[in-house]
Amino acid sequence: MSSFGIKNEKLAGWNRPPVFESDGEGELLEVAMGPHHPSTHGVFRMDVVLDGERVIKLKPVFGYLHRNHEQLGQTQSYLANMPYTDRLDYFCSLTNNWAYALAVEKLVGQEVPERAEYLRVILAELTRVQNHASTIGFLLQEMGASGTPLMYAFREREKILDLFESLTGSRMMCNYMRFGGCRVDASPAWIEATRKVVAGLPAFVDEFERFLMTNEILMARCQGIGVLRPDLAVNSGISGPMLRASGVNYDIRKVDHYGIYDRFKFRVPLGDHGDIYDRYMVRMLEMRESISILNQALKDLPAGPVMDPKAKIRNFRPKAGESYGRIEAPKGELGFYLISDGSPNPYRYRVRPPSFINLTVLEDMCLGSNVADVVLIFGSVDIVLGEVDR
Amino acid sequence: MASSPYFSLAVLFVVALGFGLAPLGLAWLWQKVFSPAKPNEIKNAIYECGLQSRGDAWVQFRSAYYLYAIIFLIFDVEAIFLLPFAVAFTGLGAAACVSMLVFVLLLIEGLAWAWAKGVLTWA
Amino acid sequence: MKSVEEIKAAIETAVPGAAVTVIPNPAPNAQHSLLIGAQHGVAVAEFLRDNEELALDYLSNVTGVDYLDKEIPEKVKVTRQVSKTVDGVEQTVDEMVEETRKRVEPGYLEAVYHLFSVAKKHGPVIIRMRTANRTDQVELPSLTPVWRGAEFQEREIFDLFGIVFTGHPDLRRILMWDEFKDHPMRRDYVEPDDFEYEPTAHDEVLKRAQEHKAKVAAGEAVQ
Amino acid sequence: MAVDEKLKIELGKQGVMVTTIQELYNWGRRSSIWPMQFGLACCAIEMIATTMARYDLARFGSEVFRPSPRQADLMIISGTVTKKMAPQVVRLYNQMAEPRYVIAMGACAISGGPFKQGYNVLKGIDRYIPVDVHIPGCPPRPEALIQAFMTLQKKIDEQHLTGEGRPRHLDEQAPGEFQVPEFGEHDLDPPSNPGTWTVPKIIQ
Repeated sequence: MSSFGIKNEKLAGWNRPPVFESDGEGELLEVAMGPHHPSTHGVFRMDVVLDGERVIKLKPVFGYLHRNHEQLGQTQSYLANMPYTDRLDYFCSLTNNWAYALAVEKLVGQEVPERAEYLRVILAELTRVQNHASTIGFLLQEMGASGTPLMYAFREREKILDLFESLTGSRMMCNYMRFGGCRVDASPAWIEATRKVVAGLPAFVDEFERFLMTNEILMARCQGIGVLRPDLAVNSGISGPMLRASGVNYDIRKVDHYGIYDRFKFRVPLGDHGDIYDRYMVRMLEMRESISILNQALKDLPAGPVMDPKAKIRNFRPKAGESYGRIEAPKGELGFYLISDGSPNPYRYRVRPPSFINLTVLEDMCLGSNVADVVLIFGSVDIVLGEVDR
Repeated sequence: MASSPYFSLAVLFVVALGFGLAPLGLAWLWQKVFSPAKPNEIKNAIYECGLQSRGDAWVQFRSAYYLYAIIFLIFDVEAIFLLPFAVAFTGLGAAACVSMLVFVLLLIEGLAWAWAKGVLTWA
Repeated sequence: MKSVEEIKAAIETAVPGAAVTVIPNPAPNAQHSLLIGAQHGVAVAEFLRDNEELALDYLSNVTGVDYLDKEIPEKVKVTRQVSKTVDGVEQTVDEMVEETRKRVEPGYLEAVYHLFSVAKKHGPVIIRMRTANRTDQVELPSLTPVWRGAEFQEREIFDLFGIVFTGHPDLRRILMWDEFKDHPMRRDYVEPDDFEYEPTAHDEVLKRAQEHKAKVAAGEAVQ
Repeated sequence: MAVDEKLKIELGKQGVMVTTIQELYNWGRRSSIWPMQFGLACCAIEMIATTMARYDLARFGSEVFRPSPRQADLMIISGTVTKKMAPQVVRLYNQMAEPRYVIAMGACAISGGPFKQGYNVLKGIDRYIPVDVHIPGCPPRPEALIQAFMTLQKKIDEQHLTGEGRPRHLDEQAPGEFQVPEFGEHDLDPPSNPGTWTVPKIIQ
């Protein structure tokens, strides 16, 4: 069952990759960087055709972690799906919750109290910091710095996970947001602990940057490799740090004006080459922006209810209709498309996975580069298999 | 016999060898006596990321890799000979120097040819 | 951003003969959608992408939806020979009788596209395309040549729902293994029978567990 | 012929170490179990967090995560085993060197977990390969994974070299090969390995 059979060779125009012609000197080696591979962030498979070290053709194969998230979503009630959204992108469970809650709130026109909006922004930005730190840690791990940068990143991540655990009860699977607010209020002690952690984050980002930014191995291995043109990125539906690294100014927090992001002053970092080094830098700068948002949000966090009293929890039956809600998740545009027919279960429950769609251009970036660079390019795309295969 | 100057060296050598081989021998004996060998077809199959491996790995590589190996020879072998040459340089006579230089320059000439041919600039 | 009706008018002027109808969305977020006829799908898509006013160059989401066949009871006036004794004489006379007849409305598979504009930064324009029915005519034009973002998502819809996208450069199964038969996300997909233990089983899971127990008792299934 | 404890302690006081080959053999094997780098889903992130500085799996001699099955002694199945991934998991288990152990980490690996009703999810990996330690949780905390390591070490400690309590790799009759399932039309071809999986009896 060779998976290279492209039946329809008539590829459409410029937006399909030119198949890289090898100069026919040596034989091609067909190998699978398969489901069990140290560099594939889980069970992702790339069928690679190599001419010596150079990649001639690369076909991603999905489905090894297809856990039927959407089918299960359609057999359960709206509220029962909330803990399942934690397991979509298992690095950022709170942004998944927020995206799902936003979609359902759009479906029924539900209001969210002030304090809940602030808590959502604080938790989402904390999630973004720990996700970007882990991504850079894994990227360096694949570059050969085995363990050390990852240790620094996970040290910060543990502090943030402690905050999540003390607030929501679980480190990774928070299941914290409800339609119309949040499940439990944040105690003053928790706010104080958050301030202390956020106060320590700039020192961590400085330390991380001092080690990595001018490291010549990193610059040699990352600059100019895996370049993604902005027009191809937009046409392929790429979103998140990968899109902004190619120079396209598109951040859903600024475009959709969802939540209360308009009240905070933050900039959107853009890259101009679209290579791995730009993606790394965009993530670093986004961490700094998140820290500034956190400081602003923690400064004027209002008192008040965390859950809209009129919100219906028991026997939640939205009227017929559909809604598409999306947010700027750390990996890109995470959207939920719900079609309801008045029953307690959604008729159609669809997740718009940023990691899955960002892999559309993996072959374009990897053609012609060495195998070792394929590992890096794949790491810089930053995918999580729970979201890719759903 | 015990008085020859190298005897202690021989004893040390034997002890070192024994120290290395004894555990291996014990492990081999242990494996023979206690744990039965259970080879089977799946266990001996080629490991390719959990899949059944397709195709063959004995492909004919590009010629650039063979040149790459030969040039490595220049740097590697020459470096080994340069070391003692540099150390003993002062005590050597003219003839020894000339013969050593012949060896070194011959290899440098090989490197110059490869450089001129552009083999070093990777595709 | 233009309203759905304006976009509909713009499409009809730009692509003559394109069947465009507005599907209202009763939910308060008012994300109405446009149902596009399958023949002119690619032409409409290219218009939406290249038009300066709309500039919908970013395809965010492609979703497959499965609508089952629906039986619609209908009151039908039927003339029927009814034997009736008219003033003592036995004769058959046709008479208007009202009866409800089940009219089966064919279900369809639907592909929903959410389009955004990165250039103009404006919100979702939703277009939908429907297949004729769920069994044999399941072709839809693929929009991958217009937006490459649709490539994997259309392959996923082909894999899980069975819509065949014509013009897709690489239409293969993406999530299930290649030897898998039929399409698991369809409403009428029945999973293979398997040992089922659910401590607090309810509705379908309970039904499936009891069926399995009956099968084991009847000796068909081995577990 | 167990060594009687009192004599052992007395000799220990005099600085004389007394042990049996079995204790030495088990101590050697349990103190450096090298797990295979085999992350499937969310539990893999908790496994990585366990190896990081805070929870530090290195205290149990297991911080070396070997990517290839040839050099690994332990396979931690951390995450949901889907039906598309099951043949690869069983083939990897077969390709591991013989004294090999399996930790089924998380509810998904034990019984399919929250995704049990999915059409592509295997209801527990013990249908195809023998599992030594089960860790409940979704995902189990890093401490639970460390407790699983201690359980596994205790289990290795109690193994005898000959006779009844022998581990699988010292026992001729114990099967060395576990059948790799094929891809069927809707399900894997043998839905479960007859040798290793029996229907659990539910005691009401």
